[in-house]
Amino acid sequence: MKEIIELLKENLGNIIKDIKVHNDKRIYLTIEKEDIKSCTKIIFKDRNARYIIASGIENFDSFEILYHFGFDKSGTIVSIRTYLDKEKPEIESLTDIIPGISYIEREMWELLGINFTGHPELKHFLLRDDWEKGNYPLRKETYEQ
Amino acid sequence: MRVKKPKIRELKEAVKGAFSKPYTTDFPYKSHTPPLRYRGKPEYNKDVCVGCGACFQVCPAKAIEMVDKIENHTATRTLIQHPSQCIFCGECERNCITKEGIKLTTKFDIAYFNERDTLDSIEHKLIICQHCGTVIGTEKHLQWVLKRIGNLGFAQPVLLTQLMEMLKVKTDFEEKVVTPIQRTDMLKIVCPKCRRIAFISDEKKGR
Amino acid sequence: MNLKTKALKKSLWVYHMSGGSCNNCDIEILDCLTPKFDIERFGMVLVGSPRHADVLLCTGIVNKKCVERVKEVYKQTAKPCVVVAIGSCACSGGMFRDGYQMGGPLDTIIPVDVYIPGCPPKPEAMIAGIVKFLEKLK
Amino acid sequence: MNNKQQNTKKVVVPIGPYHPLLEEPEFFALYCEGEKVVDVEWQAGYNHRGIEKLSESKHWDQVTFLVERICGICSTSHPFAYCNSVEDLLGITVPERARYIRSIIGELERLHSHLLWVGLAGHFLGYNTVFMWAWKYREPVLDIFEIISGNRNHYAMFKVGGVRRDIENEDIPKIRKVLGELKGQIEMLTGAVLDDPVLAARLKGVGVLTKEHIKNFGAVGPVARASGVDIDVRRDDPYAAYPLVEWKVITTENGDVFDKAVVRLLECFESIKIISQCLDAIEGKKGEIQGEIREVPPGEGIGRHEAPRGECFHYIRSDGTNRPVRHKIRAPSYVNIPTFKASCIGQTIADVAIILAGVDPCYCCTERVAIYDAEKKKKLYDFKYLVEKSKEKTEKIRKEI
Amino acid sequence: MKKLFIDYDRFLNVPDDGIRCSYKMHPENNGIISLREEIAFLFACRRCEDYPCVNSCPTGALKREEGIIKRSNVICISCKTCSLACPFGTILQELIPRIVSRCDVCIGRLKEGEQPLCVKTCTNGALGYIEEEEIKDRTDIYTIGDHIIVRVFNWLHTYGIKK
Amino acid sequence: MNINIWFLPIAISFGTAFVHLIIKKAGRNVRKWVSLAGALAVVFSCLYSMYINYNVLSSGEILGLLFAILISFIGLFSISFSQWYNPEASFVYDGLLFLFLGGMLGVVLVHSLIALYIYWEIMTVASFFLVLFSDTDEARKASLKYIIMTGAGSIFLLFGILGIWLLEENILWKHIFFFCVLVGTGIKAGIFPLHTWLPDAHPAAPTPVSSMLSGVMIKTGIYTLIRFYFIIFKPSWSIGWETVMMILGILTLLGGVFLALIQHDIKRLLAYHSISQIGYIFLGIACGTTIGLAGALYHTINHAIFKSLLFLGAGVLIKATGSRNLDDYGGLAKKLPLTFGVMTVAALSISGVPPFNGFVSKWIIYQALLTKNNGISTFAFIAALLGSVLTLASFVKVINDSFMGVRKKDISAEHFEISPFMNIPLVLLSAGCLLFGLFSGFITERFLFPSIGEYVLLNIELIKMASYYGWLAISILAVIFITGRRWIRRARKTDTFFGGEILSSETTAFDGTHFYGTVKEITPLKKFYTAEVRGILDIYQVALMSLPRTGKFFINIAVKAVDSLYTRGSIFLNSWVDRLKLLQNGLLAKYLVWFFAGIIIIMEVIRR
Amino acid sequence: MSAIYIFLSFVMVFLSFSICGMLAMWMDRKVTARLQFRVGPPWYQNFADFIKLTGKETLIPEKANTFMFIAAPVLGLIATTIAGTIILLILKNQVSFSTDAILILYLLTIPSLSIILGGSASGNVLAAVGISREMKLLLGYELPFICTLVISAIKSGTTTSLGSIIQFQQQNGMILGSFSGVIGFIIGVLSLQGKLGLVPFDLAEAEGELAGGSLIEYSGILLGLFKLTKAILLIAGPLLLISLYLGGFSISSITGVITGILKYILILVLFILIKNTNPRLRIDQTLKLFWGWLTLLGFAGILLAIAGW
Ligand code: SF4
Ligand code: SF4
Ligand code: SF4
Ligand code: SF4
Ligand code: SF4
Ligand code: SF4
Ligand code: SF4
Ligand code: SF4
Repeated sequence: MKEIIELLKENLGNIIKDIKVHNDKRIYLTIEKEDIKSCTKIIFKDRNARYIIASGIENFDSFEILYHFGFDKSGTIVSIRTYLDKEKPEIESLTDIIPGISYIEREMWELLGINFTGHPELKHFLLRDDWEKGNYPLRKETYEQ
Repeated sequence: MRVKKPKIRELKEAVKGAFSKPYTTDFPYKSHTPPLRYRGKPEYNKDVCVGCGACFQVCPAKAIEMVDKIENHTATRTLIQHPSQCIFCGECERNCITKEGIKLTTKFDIAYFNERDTLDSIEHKLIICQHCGTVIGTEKHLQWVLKRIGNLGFAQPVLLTQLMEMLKVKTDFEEKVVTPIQRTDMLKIVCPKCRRIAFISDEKKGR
Repeated sequence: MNLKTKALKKSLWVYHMSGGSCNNCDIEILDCLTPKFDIERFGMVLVGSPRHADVLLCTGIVNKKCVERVKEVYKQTAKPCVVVAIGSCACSGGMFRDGYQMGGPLDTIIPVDVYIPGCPPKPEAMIAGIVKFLEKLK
Repeated sequence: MNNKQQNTKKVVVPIGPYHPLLEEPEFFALYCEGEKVVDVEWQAGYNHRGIEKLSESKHWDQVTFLVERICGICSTSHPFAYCNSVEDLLGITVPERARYIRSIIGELERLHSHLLWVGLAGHFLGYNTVFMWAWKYREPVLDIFEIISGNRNHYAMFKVGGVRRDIENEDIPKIRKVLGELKGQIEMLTGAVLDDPVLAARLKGVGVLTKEHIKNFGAVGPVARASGVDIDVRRDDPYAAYPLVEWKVITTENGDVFDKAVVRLLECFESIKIISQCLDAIEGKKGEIQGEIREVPPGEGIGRHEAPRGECFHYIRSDGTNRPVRHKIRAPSYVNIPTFKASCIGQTIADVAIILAGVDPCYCCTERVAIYDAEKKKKLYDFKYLVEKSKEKTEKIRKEI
Repeated sequence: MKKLFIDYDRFLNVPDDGIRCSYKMHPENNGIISLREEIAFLFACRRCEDYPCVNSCPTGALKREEGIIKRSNVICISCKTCSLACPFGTILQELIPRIVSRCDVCIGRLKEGEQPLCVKTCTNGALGYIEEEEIKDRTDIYTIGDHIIVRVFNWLHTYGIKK
Repeated sequence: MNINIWFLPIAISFGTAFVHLIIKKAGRNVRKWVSLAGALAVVFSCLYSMYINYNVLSSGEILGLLFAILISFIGLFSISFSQWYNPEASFVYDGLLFLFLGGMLGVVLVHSLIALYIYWEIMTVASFFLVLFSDTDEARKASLKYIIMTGAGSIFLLFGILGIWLLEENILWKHIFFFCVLVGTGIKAGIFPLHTWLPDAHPAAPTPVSSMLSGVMIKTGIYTLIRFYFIIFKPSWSIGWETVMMILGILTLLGGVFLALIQHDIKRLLAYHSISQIGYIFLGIACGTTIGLAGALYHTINHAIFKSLLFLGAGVLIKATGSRNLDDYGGLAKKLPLTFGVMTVAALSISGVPPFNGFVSKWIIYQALLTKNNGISTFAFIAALLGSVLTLASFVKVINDSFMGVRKKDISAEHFEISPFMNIPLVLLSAGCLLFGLFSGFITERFLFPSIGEYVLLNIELIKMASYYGWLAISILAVIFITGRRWIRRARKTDTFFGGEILSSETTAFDGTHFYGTVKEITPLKKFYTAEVRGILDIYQVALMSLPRTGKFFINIAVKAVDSLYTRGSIFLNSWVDRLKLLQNGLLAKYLVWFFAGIIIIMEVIRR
Repeated sequence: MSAIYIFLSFVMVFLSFSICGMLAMWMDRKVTARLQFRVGPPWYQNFADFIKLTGKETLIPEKANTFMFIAAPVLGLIATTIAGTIILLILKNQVSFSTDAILILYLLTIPSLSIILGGSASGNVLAAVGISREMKLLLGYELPFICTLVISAIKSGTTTSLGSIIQFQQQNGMILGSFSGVIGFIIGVLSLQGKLGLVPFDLAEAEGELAGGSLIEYSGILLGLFKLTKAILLIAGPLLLISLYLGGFSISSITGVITGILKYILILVLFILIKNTNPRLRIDQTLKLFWGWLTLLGFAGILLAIAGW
């Protein structure tokens, strides 16, 4: 646990904006969205963390994506948090680093309206193909005036 | 573990199968009793349920419908359990304030052709606010509360009237509360909101 | 009751389709085939194509993506066929009634003959439901 | 030479949405050349019920039922992971008896789920005898569930902070008896599967997943363990009673369907071991089974559980009310199914069936997110409306046909 | 700094679902309900010696902490028993829902000069979004935290009992 | 016997060819009727000579006449068909057709071997130009291959004929001559290692021509072989050859059908089937018994019927869709019901499904093989049965691909079955398929036995019984259909079931490419197929490859030759009169030199 | 043998074989069920199925070729019945023609062919996969089946007349009694298993993969006809095998009938056992099995037979 924090600091020291240690096994990092690619490369490729999932959340003033990675030796989960613009949610796709992330990115695309640049096939996955554009089910309601 | 005995085990088991009694139940021919704790169709217990509506609130599937009907002076609350929507989770039973008001029976054979055949409903008399006409609670619920908190409840005039009702004491609370509500009206059958208004009415005036 | 109806009652071929269920109803349907319940006793078998089916067992809430498909399958089933809604999901939507993906409980999409609520209905309940229906058929 | 210029047109062989292979509706378009599969497209969403979204409108307590209904096969793993996640948020531990009971339920479920898998795999292979036998052996486990929880499948045992129902002491001997019988039967089944040359011919070397695949797709559970990736949440991130009992993680090296079967079968023995130890621990004792939780403060929590199919992952965020703000559910199948693509290509249609089965996919939990109708704040369907609408529709359709 | 002003007693006449809320993290959220609940327990409650409410509650969701009643929103099943038991009409039925809402006082979400949605939709002036000075001269004014001002007929205050 | 009548068919053919030459300026409409009249006349003359001479003919002559009738009928049908198929063809084409016809008739009708050889060459040259006719790259290559291979065959044949002329008692020479004859006729007939011109030439030729090539021309090889084997070299001395021929037959049969299984080009596929059916005939002959001969003859007739039917049917498909590739077809049954019907009949016949004709003849061959009863014939029997199943498999693919399933593009209405020129041959041929199966007893007794010259020990009763069952089946089918028509109309139409998913039909057309994918993957077959792809099985290619130097030299010459041949060839085709130019150089010249040299040698020999 | 006589026997065979076949199918289902600890269907199950199917609506897919779609099952039924008739007539009169076994062989491929044509006509891709498998399967089992036939033929003195084969066996004992006989019998059982589409070789209708495979589009009476064909085939196939290897089925005496039924049941039980202890094979494995091992075995059998073993 200590080692993992050390390791993260060592490898990602300059990238990490914020580190929150929830408890022994849960670590939340915050990074800028531009760094996501280099960060995952280090964590996933070099440090051999297991990709678990990504989860997107809509906040009031931003979108937030959490990329969860597991270090299975110690049972630690490192969640990398990035914030995206509310107006134009966009982030680089990680499909070329983690092939398995493709589906969740598609899902976030259709359910949350986050655009993943560089994703090979952003098309409907869970919803019907004729799903109405701009209706993103997982977004919280927009303001009613 | 890896002993090579291809097919022999299977054949043995097959032969065993062929010459033993079938494992199949006799179900439709003989009736089947599910275990005691089987979570079957929920049913109201007419004697115990007090109509508080907690089951309606906790039901994750919203399978219980609560309808309050107010028709001049007689108000009833109907709780309808829809087996067609029920997920048989048992939450209603677990959370029932009387513990016994609704019970998951062991009835499993609830197939129906028309939903109306299976609905289980219970009716309660409602006490409504004499002032504003909103629902206060069911008669039985009030009595239940009273029983539960004993004399603590005497501070609550609505409970008190219930007690009188139970004791068959004739009361003249029937008269309609006049508007604007006054402090004296708090002793009538009024809803918490009206009671609050009654309480603060003259105190505010006093300012 | 003529011979053909009698035969129909003795030989119901089941096609099972799921319109967005939690799987459990489906598993319980399969369970009906297995030694404990063995609906083959009554001549019921699970078939792979709705063309062969006499009974459509439908589970799940029938979500929006499935609506068309369910209709399609119903049209492709050889009549007379019995549609059975298995599980609370199919009967009314159950827990997921308020979800947006809800395409409507089964009976708003195709005519349903028997409803077997339960989450999941135990195999006995399914058998009992079908027996009930057969009795009605008389 | 005409053979050379043979055009490489592909044909789409649809598997699904309604297909006997799939319990749930799901659509796989197999792009084939002859019987050989050259590409697979997975189209999901037939099972999508919007649970993640629905969960935002349900009480912490009700969410257990909702997530339970993500899936019926391992209906306890989602509540398990969910409860773990809320407890992680709260930073509490549950009473000891509850921990044991949780483990017992989890492992019993693993037993029935693995047996179910063995049966289904047999079914897909056309080996109906195995199907019937495995499901027959599974039946007592369900009966046990029915006795202790009141339902064969959706047990409703879990609760944030503990368990809802106790395992009565008088039921424990029954469980032990079933376990004893099961052990012999699974031994038979294991032997039968391992020794059968025909099965070996069908399964060995089919649908091989390398460690690289596993890593790339993040596959978990028996799928990963069959490829020699040694992960198991129960050991790596101990929870419930798992750190308190003796057991071991099964791994094999080849990553083909045969190995997946072996892993699952051997895991059954471990499960039996765990259950017996847990039963020893609670037998004859009394104890709290629920902790009291009065408030869920704002924060976030992650819960994991090693479901029969692999790691089940729940992420919840609370804002201090009594329902989650965000509930992300990552079911094992979500990461396991994509491996199917890697392992299917180049195989024949006949093998696709068993490869799919090897992953043991369940789509229901892969597709849980949902939508809440923003316009109508009231219930979408009230009861009368329902009845009327259905009648109307039915008439219309009857006329149509 | 503008604060949210709540005239608690005026609410007694406000129709139930008249007010909307812009806290959209949950569907059907109406933050004002939770504020009202809090205010009710803080100011409207008479702190009965032997609290009929707590005693009547069948689940133990109500608890008295430092004299103030607190309802656990996880445990409460919204059975309304406490509401019936309270002699003073403190616990209104709509204030003890099963699913609670949340108000963040719209912090950080308002544009310049904008009022929270609840204020905008409240028709009879029970709510306001105002500078503290504006209501200095009115009676029964209390502040909760940094962002909320309440006007409520406070029994405790009237009778000289400090919180 | 009336010699005039005897040669009447040949004369008429050549005459018609000449007439075409004369009326070359006349419109196609005129030439159409001339062609038809000519072809009809040929048919009638053949029938007539059969009719009036039936009682006086020797068995060998009946055999020849039988072939002649066959040739004339197929010729008539093909010519009629080609009026629809090649409406714009020039007079050259028509003329060549008749020349070809005449050549073939000559081969089977003449008595003298020398004359046979001459007609043989006429036939070869005429067919060469017909293959070349469409003048595409493919056609050029195929025709070159064809002419080189058959040219070589001719030389062998000539050598054989000469040898017979010199007929010595020396056994060794006899064997050598027989070998030559075998090679010579084998190339024509398409015996296994020598078959390779066939799958190239058939697709390249215009469809009616392929129908004639495959339906009858390769039968002239069979005819010649029969003549040599049964009449000139008696089977009794040729014990060794029996085994060789048996093995060749097995190879031809299985090789052909296995290669056919994976073809996508419909004509190529049919060509390979011709090879495999020739294998059956060869097996029959190889038995050396009369039963075998009867089977072989019967199968020859049947093969002519169904194979030309198949080619003509394929012609309809090609014309309608503009493609020879099976994958481009699909769902044509709705548009071309007649073609669908006749092709199905033909497919069932060729696969030997009772009660169609293919079954009976194959059955006789099986009997022959079984009665032969030595080791190799047992295996030949197995191979033959297997071949029959494989044929079925292959044709299931054809039927499935072309007629079932869905059509991607629509075909224009002019290709529908409206032309009687095309419909009547198809219908008559398919009727032939059925009748030759149902009246097999009659046919064997009245035609085959006389042509063999003795009553064969064959269980005619059984054949009759089989055809009785055929009648039974057909009548039951008919009854069911007549009674069930109303009921069928009542049946509800629905969409296809794809597990409930709505899919476009294009993506789900499971056609030929996919059908036998697995077969290709099986290890020994895989080798076989890769070998075939690499051309190892093609002796033409092997010859080109295995003699590097000569090969190079050969190729050099070939390239030059091809060049000049193409230019010349097309010029030749365009101007019949200018044909003398061709003799200036080029391969054809060489070929003609061989040809004439051969004749001169023969003349010399005759004079001696 | 007059035409009327043949026709009458045709009808009789149709009735009796289909009834017996359905009973055999019931037995198959029942025994299977018992092996799996189940109760299994009642004896009238298959009749009920068939009657029900006649009462059901028949659907014809729009894309299908109607003629072929309807003709195929009829064709298969007629061919199988004819095969049955021939076998029965031979068994009855003990007279037959040379090579009638080949005729039967050919007729017995027609049911498969009819499935193939029907599946092909239905225009469904799953059916197409199914029929391509069925076709390959046909290719596969035909070769060893021919070997079976040849072995028996050689053993009984090179005759492919069933009658003489039976007569030979009556005089010299069952062919099964020799080495090559055993080989031939085993191959025969396996190939018949394939012909009947029973489990290790049921890939054409593979429920699990192809949703009913080649029959996916069939419904109502047409499906019933296919079932009927299967039922008749379930009698005719084993009868052929009995005639070839087990000394025939004498229907003239009671003991003959009883031993015949016992022989039949022996074969049926073999079928059921094989069916229930094996998973379905892949198509290439099937082909390898049939064209590889079984054919080699068959050839070995033939050589043994030629050598007189
Ligand atoms: S008493 Fe129980 S059953 Fe009755 S309404 Fe209340 S909670 Fe429901
Ligand atoms: S059992 Fe569950 S779903 Fe059913 S009524 Fe009770 S609480 Fe609702
Ligand atoms: S209102 Fe007055 S009289 Fe009544 S309880 Fe309060 S203090 Fe006493
Ligand atoms: S009714 Fe229950 S068990 Fe059935 S599908 Fe719905 S949630 Fe699952
Ligand atoms: S992994 Fe499968 S079985 Fe487990 S919860 Fe998910 S869908 Fe159900
Ligand atoms: S009963 Fe009412 S006034 Fe008394 S403590 Fe409880 S909430 Fe306050
Ligand atoms: S509503 Fe809640 S707080 Fe009030 S009595 Fe009921 S459970 Fe207790
Ligand atoms: S202040 Fe904002 S969050 Fe609070 S109730 Fe009003 S609108 Fe909702």
